[in-house]
Amino acid sequence: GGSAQQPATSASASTGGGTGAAGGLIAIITPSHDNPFFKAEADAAKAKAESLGYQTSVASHDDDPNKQSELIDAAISRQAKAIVLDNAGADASIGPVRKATEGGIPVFLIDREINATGIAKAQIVSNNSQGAQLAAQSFVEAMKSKGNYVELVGKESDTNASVRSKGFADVISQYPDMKQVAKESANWDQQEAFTKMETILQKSRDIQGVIAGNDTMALGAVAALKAAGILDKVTVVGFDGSPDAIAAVKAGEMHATALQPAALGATSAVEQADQFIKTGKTGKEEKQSIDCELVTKDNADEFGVFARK
Amino acid sequence: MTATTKTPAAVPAERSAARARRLSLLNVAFELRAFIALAVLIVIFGLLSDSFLTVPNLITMTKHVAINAVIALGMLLVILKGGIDLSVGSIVGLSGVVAGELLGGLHVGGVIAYPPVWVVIVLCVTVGMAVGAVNGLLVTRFNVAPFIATLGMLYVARGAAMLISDGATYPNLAGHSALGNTGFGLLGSGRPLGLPTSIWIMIALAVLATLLLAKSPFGRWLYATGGNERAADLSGVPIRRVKTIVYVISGACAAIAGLIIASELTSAAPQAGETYELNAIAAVVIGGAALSGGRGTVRGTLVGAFVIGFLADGLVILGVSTFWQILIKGAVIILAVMLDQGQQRFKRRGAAAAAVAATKHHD
Amino acid sequence: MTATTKTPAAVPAERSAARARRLSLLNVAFELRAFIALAVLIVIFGLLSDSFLTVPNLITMTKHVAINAVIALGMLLVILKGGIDLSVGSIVGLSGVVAGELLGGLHVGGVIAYPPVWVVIVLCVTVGMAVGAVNGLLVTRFNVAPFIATLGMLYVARGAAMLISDGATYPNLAGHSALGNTGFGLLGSGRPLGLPTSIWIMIALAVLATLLLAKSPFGRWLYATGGNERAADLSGVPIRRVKTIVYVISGACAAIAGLIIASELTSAAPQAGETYELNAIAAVVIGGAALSGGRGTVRGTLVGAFVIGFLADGLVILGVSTFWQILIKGAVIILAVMLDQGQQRFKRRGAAAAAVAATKHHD
Amino acid sequence: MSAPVLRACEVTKVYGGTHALKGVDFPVTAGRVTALFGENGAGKSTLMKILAGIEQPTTGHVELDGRPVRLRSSRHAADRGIAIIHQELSLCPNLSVTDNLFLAREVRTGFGAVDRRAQRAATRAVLDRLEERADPDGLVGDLRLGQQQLVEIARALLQEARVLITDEPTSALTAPEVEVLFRVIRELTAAGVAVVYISHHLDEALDIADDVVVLRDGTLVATARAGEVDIRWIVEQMVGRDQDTLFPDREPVLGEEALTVRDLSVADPAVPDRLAVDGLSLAVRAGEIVGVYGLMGAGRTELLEALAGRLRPVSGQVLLDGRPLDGPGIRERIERGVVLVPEDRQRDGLVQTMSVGQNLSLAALGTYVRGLFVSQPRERAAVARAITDVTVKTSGHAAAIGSLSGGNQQKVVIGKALLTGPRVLLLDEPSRGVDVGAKADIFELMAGQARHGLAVLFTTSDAEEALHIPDRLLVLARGALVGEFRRGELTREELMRVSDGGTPKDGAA
Ligand SMILES: Nc1ncnc2c1ncn2[C@@H]1O[C@H](COP(=O)(O)OP(=O)(O)OP(=O)(O)O)[C@@H](O)[C@H]1O
Ligand SMILES: Nc1ncnc2c1ncn2[C@@H]1O[C@H](COP(=O)(O)OP(=O)(O)OP(=O)(O)O)[C@@H](O)[C@H]1O
Ligand SMILES: [Mg+2]
Ligand SMILES: [Mg+2]
Repeated sequence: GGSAQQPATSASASTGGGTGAAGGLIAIITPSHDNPFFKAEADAAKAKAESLGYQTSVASHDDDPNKQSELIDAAISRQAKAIVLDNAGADASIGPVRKATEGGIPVFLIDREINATGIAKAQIVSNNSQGAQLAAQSFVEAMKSKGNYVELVGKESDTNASVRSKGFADVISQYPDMKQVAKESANWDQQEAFTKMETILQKSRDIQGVIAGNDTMALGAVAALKAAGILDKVTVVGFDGSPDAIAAVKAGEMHATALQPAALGATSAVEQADQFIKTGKTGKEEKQSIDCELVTKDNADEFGVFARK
Repeated sequence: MTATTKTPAAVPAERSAARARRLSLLNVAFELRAFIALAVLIVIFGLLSDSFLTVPNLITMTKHVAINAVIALGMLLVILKGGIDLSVGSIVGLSGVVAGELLGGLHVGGVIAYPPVWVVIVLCVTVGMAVGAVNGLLVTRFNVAPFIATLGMLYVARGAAMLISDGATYPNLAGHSALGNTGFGLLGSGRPLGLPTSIWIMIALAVLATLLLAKSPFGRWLYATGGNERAADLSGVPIRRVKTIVYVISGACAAIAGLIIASELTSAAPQAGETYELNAIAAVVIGGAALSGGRGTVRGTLVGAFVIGFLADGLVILGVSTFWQILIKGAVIILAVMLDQGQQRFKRRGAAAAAVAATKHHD
Repeated sequence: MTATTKTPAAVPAERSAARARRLSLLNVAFELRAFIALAVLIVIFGLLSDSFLTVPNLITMTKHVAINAVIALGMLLVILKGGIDLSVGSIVGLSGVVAGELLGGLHVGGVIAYPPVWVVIVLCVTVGMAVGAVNGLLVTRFNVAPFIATLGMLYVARGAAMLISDGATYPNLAGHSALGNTGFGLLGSGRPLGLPTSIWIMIALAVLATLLLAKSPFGRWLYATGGNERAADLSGVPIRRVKTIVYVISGACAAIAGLIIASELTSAAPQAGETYELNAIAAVVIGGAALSGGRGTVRGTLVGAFVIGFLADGLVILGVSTFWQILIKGAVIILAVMLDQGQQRFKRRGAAAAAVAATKHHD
Repeated sequence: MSAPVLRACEVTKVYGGTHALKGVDFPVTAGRVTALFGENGAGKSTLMKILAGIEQPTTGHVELDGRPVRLRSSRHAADRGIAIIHQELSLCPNLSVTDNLFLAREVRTGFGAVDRRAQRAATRAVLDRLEERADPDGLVGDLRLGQQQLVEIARALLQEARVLITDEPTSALTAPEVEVLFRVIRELTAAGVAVVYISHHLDEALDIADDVVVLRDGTLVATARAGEVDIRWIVEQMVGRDQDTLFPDREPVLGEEALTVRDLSVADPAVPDRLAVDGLSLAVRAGEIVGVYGLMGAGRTELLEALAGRLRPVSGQVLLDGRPLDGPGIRERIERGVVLVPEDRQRDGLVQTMSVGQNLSLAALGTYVRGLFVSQPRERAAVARAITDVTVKTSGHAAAIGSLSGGNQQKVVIGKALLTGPRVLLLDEPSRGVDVGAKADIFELMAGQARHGLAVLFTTSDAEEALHIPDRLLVLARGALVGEFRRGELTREELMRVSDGGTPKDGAA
């Protein structure tokens, strides 16, 4: 449990270390770290912030808007210099973000945007729609523009689930021979994706492709297809570019995944926060989208943990 | 043989009086101890973080406690009766969704009607009470075990919330002055006399609950039903009504909590309140209530809610990793209850010791 | 003064005999009814979807049922004793994580040791049993209420899983033939005699549980403890040991379920198994067990697990929306238990009627 | 006599298989005390529960002031001026004395809140009337059994009812407390209240009674004026046959001293700082039947539970065949041959969820194990033997335990104990709630076991039993031994006096 000591050490490092002068607190709030994507995000932001001489507090809201609101309250009452937030819902997060801004604390959103502008100082969002289209495009090509496919959707109450699903549809709908035989939510969960995929396979084994809203679900599907012994006949595409998925791509179990440069977004958010704290402006547009990159067997070696090496 | 005659064990009256005093002292000691547990928590966090003991932070944390406390007060009544209510978390979500739906306007025939905020609030609480009523009905009429009845309703209410909202979050519940349905936000963001509304609501409900339990006949009936249902029944306590009412109240409290959350976020998500039932139960039990019923106080429950809330926020402020937070929470729940058990046993041992002392007198 | 004298009561023997027969008949009827509930489900889905009643699909669904059934078998023992185990879900996650950690190699001093699969399995089950032992200890020694003790361990075990894995998923548990730790995958993907290993495990455990409950002295002790703890105690039943053991077994079953999941996915996630405890409890209760203890069977529990599992998969095959799935699940749980209650009341009424009929004889 | 206030007409009551009442006519007259006699299980409480609206008659009805009424609930009856003191205490231990007294009939202030001051005052008043000094704000759970019973009585008095039903109100009271109660009852009758009085202390009941009614096996067998009858007559009506056939004479063949108890003290589990057993010494020899008599609360249950290893003694020593039996718990003691048939068979004796056979074999299960499993044949054989030995009337080993009558259930509990092959058999109130036939069977069983060399120690609250069954009778009062007699050595009246802590008239033996 290395993460246990990190906060303590970091606090002491930055207060103890003379850099504390520049310091002040940057609160980093993300969804649950049991998803490697958010952990990578948080770690990157934390590292950057401490390298710039800030104290950090890392917390996760587990996609509970109320808990997020509480964490922001905490940051406010601790007079944080800035909040780096991967939010818990495009609508549910508007209130809390406004609260922080009015409390004089600049908020820098990463990964997910909110349905309001002019409140957060920056919304550095990996372009889910673009990434989804990228993934779908390569999915279609791998399937030679025809065949039956299954879509595994993320938690229905999560914006990215619908954005990505729409991105997939935008592309695939252009190919009349691509037939969607099932669309099930697996709540971002691997075991659930596994179970549902198995059940779907019972309806028909005549399936050539599976496209999933994130890599965890894609890997669940892979396991199910492997168990059914038809993995080699099925094209599996995921989203996120998690290390596990990249490994699966290398192993040829998955065809591709759209990598969100989590680290990049997080670090640049911290840089802009630093800018804003020092100069009062970020010098950038509020809405900044970072394009996702497609990871396939050919370029898989070029990628590390949610970032190019 | 010789018929021996011994002095009867001393006259009972004043001895039992003495015991009564000793017990009440112990109870106070225990109440104190729960407070002390909280105090210790506060001191530790206060020392480790300079921002913890600031007035704004204490207010903020209390505001967070309020939500769990409101649910826990309803849960306390159910537990006093010897039941349990697993459906409160789902009711939180459902009530928020209903609020979102209503503030979005009711399609009556062709036109869209925008009910004023107070109507919305009343309706949401009514929905919560309705779910509670179903729980009560299942428990009293169909004698389904409370755990199962409310477990079922946990799914039903959550499913309903999802279906009504189609899984989507209701954005912007601020309302429009044009439609005369503004003001919903005040529930969460209002600060009468400098304290957030939710804290006032918690205080109000706590006072009501105290009056209900300590002063009203219903309170007596509830404790009696939890303490010895048969005796209560024979004495003419309407136990079925008592049981049903506690579930209805619990539902109402959960609905109110749901409204507070929706109002603070000025948006309502159908998945809001997941696993809140566990926090509420934990608060009640840490507060010294017995799941078997008949034992528990409002004061204790509040302390329990504060212990859980301050613990959570404190760990965040200290930047303890989420993973440790989970583990520590579990440990604290167990320890707090073992503390209570310990106190119980201590009571008994004390009495036993007295007995031994008494023996010495005799021979 | 009049001194009338009447004939004493007729010998109750043959009447009670008749009632006994009637009761046993009713019991069979009930068992049948639970099966019928399942049958109804199967028929409905069979009619609505032609792919539902295919052999491969039945096998797949049974495979899905197996995981919940394995956990439910452990839960059954705890519930027979009159307790409850909320920590099983977390144990599922923990056991998977431990497997992942071990298959990844143990850092012993400088070198890394790769324990063979069977060692890994044994160790994981041991971990599950250890958590169960803690539950048992808290319940028997510190008499913490089972609900609270296992609720606490729910958090502690989950936290531990998160800390060990640092929240990350263990990717590829296939192992390397070079390291001699391959074969873990077989647990999930193996198909001895054409049936998935997990189904065989379920069958094996079900047989063991049946023998344990129906044939071994422990089983009788367990039913006695759950039926009337005081009487069991006075009959020399080692109730504390019995109580502790059931939690240990429950922990072991959960750990096995965790291993099956990890093996099927050849990867282990620390958050695996969340809320599985509720499904297990539901299965046991739908199977006709009483949360008050002393009543329940392995057969019933399996039927319960099948009802829940087939319902879930069936709804997926029919393409019913997730939200309806949640709501329907809750409704089914409640209805199934009300059915049971109804049957209980029917029993009582039957007996009463018989007695009244008997009265007619007299005057 | 004047017309009855309250009357049970041709009332029948059936519980499961048991016929508690069979067409009983029972009048209650204003200003008089009607004493209701009957053995355990005769149906007294059931009849009272019906009069108090707690139970509904299976057939027949109740008349109030000559008009038929249907008393839907205890509350409904209370509102019509019928108060009852329950045999088994029905108080909430987690509430104060005051709260218990006013439960469901709270005094309210203008705001509808509970008026504590008024209630406390009223509580003080009624407790004073009963000369009880318990603290009105003390928890009932902390009170001695006797005090709890007084609280129960006080609650009935508070209702100022026209009909007061008292079902064994004195079972846990000391002699002085009983005197106070009687004074209060006389005051009530003088004020025109109709009182029903039930007690197993026959002389005491006859003392307060104006009319006498006797129930046997759910049938009203006799009614009389108190003046016209004596205890002997009442007992004959209750038992329905001559004492001696119920209590066969026997010549014990005494062996070695099997059970020896030295200076044993046990704390009352209900009220830990009271000693239920107080420095008590006794010995039982193989083949001997020793009886322990005492009023309720005398500490008999604690004595036996301590011997059986359920309660830890505060001090003292227990020997089996001269070897110390200290330390080990119930299980070990059963293995060494000491087994208890508990007082409350529903609470401590039977597992209601298991069959007759499973209940019988529970304590001796270990002895039927072959390898890992219980051997069906061996268990079946043992169970079958037990069923015939203790003459359980049942459809078979698979019958539900609830389908048996009280007496047969008790026989099952005894059979369970015997299957462990004990050296010392402890029975706590083996005849309580058991009908006449079964009672005789049980005593015969005890005698038979003694003949086979068992040491038998049993308790009883029934004077006749105490005087006729045991070879040696020990009398307990407040946990201490106050007398020891051989069979036929003393009379009922002496026994009564001794058990109240006094000494027999002729300073017996
Ligand atoms: N709730 C009940 N369920 C089943 N049987 C019952 C119930 N109550 C009483 N009985 C049976 O009815 C018969 C009469 O019981 P009751 O309590 O009226 O006797 P009693 O005269 O009051 O005995 P005691 O002197 O011990 O109080 C007994 O056989 C008893 O076992
Ligand atoms: N195992 C026990 N647990 C709790 N309380 C008990 C237990 N055994 C007896 N008591 C209580 O202890 C007190 C002493 O009564 P006890 O039964 O021991 O006296 P007794 O002489 O056996 O009278 P009786 O047998 O008629 O009740 C009573 O309040 C009784 O209810
Ligand atoms: Mg009675
Ligand atoms: Mg006794």
